[in-house]
Amino acid sequence: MIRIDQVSKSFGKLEVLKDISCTFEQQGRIVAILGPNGSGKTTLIKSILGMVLPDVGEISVVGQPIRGRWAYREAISYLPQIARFPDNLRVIELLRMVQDLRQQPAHPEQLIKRFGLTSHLHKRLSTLSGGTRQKVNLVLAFMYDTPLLILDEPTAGLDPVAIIQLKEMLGQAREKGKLVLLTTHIMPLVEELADEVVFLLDGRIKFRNSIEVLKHTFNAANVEQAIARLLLNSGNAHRSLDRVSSVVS
Amino acid sequence: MKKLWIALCSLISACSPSPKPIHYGEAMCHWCKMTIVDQQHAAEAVTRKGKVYQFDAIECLVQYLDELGNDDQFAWLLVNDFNRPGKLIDAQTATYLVSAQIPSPMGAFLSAFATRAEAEAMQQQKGGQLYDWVGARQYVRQR
Amino acid sequence: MIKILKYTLFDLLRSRSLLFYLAFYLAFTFGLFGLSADIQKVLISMMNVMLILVPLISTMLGVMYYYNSREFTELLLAQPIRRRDIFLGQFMGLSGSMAMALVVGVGLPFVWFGVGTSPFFVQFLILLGSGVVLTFIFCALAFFIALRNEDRIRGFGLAILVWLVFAIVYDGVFLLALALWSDYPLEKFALATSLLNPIDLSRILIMLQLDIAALMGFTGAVFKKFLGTALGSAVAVGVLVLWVLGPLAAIHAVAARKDF
Amino acid sequence: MKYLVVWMVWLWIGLWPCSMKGASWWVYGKCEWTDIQSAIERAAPCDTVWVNGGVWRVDHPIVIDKPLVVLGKNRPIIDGGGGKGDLLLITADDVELSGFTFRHMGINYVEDVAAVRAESVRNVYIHHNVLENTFFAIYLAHVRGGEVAYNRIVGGAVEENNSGNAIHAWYCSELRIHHNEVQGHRDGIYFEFVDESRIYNNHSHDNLRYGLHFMFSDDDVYYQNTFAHNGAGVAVMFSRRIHMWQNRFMHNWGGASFGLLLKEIYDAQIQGNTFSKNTIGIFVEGSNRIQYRHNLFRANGWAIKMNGGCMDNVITENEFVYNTFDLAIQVANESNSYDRNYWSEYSGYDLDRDGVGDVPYRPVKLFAWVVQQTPEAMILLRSLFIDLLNFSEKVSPVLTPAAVMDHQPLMHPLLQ
Repeated sequence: MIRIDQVSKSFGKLEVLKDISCTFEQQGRIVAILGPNGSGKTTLIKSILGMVLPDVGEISVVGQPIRGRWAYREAISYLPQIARFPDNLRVIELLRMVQDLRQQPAHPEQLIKRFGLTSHLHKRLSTLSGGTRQKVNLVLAFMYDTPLLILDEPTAGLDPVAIIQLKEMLGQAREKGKLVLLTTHIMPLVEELADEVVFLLDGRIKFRNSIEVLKHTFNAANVEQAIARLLLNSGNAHRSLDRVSSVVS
Repeated sequence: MKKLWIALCSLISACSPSPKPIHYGEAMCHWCKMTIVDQQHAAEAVTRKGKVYQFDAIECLVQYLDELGNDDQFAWLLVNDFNRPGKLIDAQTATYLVSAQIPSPMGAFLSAFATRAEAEAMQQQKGGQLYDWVGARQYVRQR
Repeated sequence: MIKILKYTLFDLLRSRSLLFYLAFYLAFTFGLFGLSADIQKVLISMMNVMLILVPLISTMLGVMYYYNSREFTELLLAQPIRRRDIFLGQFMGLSGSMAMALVVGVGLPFVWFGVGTSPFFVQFLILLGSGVVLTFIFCALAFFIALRNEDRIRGFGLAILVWLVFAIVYDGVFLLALALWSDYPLEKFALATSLLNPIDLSRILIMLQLDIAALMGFTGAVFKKFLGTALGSAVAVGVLVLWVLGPLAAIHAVAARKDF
Repeated sequence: MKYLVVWMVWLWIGLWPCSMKGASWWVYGKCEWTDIQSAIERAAPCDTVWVNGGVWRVDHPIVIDKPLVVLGKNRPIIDGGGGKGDLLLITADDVELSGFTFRHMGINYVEDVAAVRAESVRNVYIHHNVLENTFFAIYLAHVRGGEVAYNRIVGGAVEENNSGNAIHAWYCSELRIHHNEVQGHRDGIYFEFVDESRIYNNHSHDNLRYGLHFMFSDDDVYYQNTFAHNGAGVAVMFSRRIHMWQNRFMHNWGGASFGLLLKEIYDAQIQGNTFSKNTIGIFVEGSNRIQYRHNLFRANGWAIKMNGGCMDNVITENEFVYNTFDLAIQVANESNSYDRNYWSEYSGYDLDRDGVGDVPYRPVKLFAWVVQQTPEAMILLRSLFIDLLNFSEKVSPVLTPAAVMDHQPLMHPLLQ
């Protein structure tokens, strides 16, 4: 479904992605992309979306190289990290607008109800709180039935109830056979939901495998601990991890 | 498109000095500031750098040249041919007639002719004195 | 593109800054008419104001709009829409709404005071037309600057600089050049130089339509003669169009290669 | 033409030398005297010749060679038929010519042909005629004493650049030119070597070059004339002691236009005139000892533009209102005085309330100065850069001539 082939990207002198190769197949999986700040998570996601253009390498989505194309994004729903919308639009107008732009069947009604947004529909976006705005953001991302779902920090600013709802929605997505890529800092969420972890460090994939293998490899009780150890060992663990990830992919 | 290109090029490129037509009734004499209307007595000087000065009378051109005292800076010195209103001819090769019967705009009674024969013909008709360019300038100076 | 344009317009037409922009023109133009009923005088005053304000506000609002809608633009970029369409749409939406504010803000008072039946109708149209074109040109420049500069402070700085260059510095250098080369015939140089600056070109296009053109003497006559020909007016319009298309092409090129 | 011409006796009473007594002669068609010339020949000096109506084609000029009163009744028309000669020639003293229409002359590039020419005579009186499409209309050469009044002179050659002057006077003196309407000629009224003459109440408009033009003429007065829409209003050149009072110079608007051109003139008085909407109100070059007083300069491009060589001029108690430039000067340190004028752009204050501003006014804008040096810079008119330039110069003058200053600018308009 997504094929990343020897992709490198630098911003000025800063190398953000260093020769990354990996593939993600669609099989009802939730893949957590983890890594410390500045490790290249968001850049990787944006590269898949075509927002960042790799210096080297190629990315294919649904079997087609994406460079210079845009129509493939019909297969992707995206939740950006920071949600800011035109200040003068109302919620309902924003929803209609995105639908109008995408021209794909959308089902926002249930999501609106689920997040309790009904009463906010006619408010201007600039007047909404950060949490509510994130809910609107979630509606925009989940209202399409696309095979691929990319979420950048979906829990930011959400209240616990909304987080539970998000988890439900992610579970449903997996059941429907979608591929979900998400980044997050909340490890329990990863532990609870993710089938697989991709760990990025300094622009390279340091680790990629299932949660179980992750915990087992680092002899950890939970993901948080495993990641912490992964980070601590990253210096001398390079080789083995590379091997591991290459074996897995 | 090609025309447009040529026009733009000619706009931007520095021009080699060339005479410019006098817009009678609009242009102002560089010397006496009068509007140039007389198509038989107007004159023009073009500097080597391409700057054009126009005069309503030959005597104005002469006075201007005398004040500058440096003819070398001019690529063209031109005067109207009395017999062909509106036509400019080389001032240095023209023949000049000073005749009380032919007033010129600034009162010098000075007219220019393309050929000596034409000037003589007019002299027969109107009387007066013939000069070449140097003589005509001398005449204006002493007036 | 049309849809992006539509929504950008939809958003901007309700924005406070644009409403303020509109209100300013309305108030100012009505105010001028309050001071003088002479349409030509008001036209000249409006010309002065517009040639300064339109480029300034257009670059400022253009840069501001781009930076403010940065995140939303990212959301759009993740949608199945052509990149070019997003930026073109936003540009058209912004410059379109600003142009509308200008046309309504300046046009309404003029129409109210009877420009339609006055002998200055053509001049009025040229004034509005060049205002609109300047809006487009400087919005495009602003978008280009903002696209090239992630840093807002730098972006704003450059935008002001660009405005300064076109509105003031250019004329200063121009004047200096005229003074330095006063031994040479300068009409064509002057003509070419002022054709190249859209603000100067607009000013001259309007001035030539007004009585005041007579003050411009021989050089003015050269302009009038040139711009009076089909070729001349084609060149003038062509230059203005190029001033819109050039930055647009640059926007397109930058946007195609840019990372978000 | 079947016009019956009526005989009648006419007694002329007045100061005219011929008016004591004289027979009257009639000219009519298809009878003994079918042309005006033979009637003139038959008439004795001091007779009156009446011409009643009709269109009189003229191939050779009618010559009036004795003191006569030649009067047109029912507006007879003297038609030149596009020919290249004069229509009527006055070669005798004490001739009065009135009531005719002269029309249709061709252009002559070699000779200054005229509809009515008076040469080397005294006391010619030409009045109440209409002259249409003539080359020169009325041409006076070596005329001493004479009056040209109430004529209507309309040149048709507005597009043509080769056209004569409407009223042309050369080596004349003691003329009175008044109440004429002249238009469509090269110059409306032209004076060359004409002294001690008066020009008043004329309306000179839409002429190609000047409404009124003095060359080498001294001690003349012109007043209460209106000069509008001419190529330029009035040119006074190489003349002395010309007085210009209460004339109106309007709408002389164009690339090389001005209301009044002064070139090499001395000791003139310019008083109570109105200069309105001229590209340049007064253009002065090489003129000394001129008094400008009580003139109104309104909405001109330049109110006064002075080139070099202007000394000892006094500009006082004038009103400068809404001019793009009040004053432009080429040479700064000439001894001219600009005190006690009203300037609409003056923004000073008057603390002691004596009607005179406490801060001097500098009438020369920096841009005016720049344009004087580099005329091409004019296309920067009304650009922001220029506004800033002017403003900064106003705040702290560096380049504009310090000597050019109104030390006592008036706070209130004087004249309106």
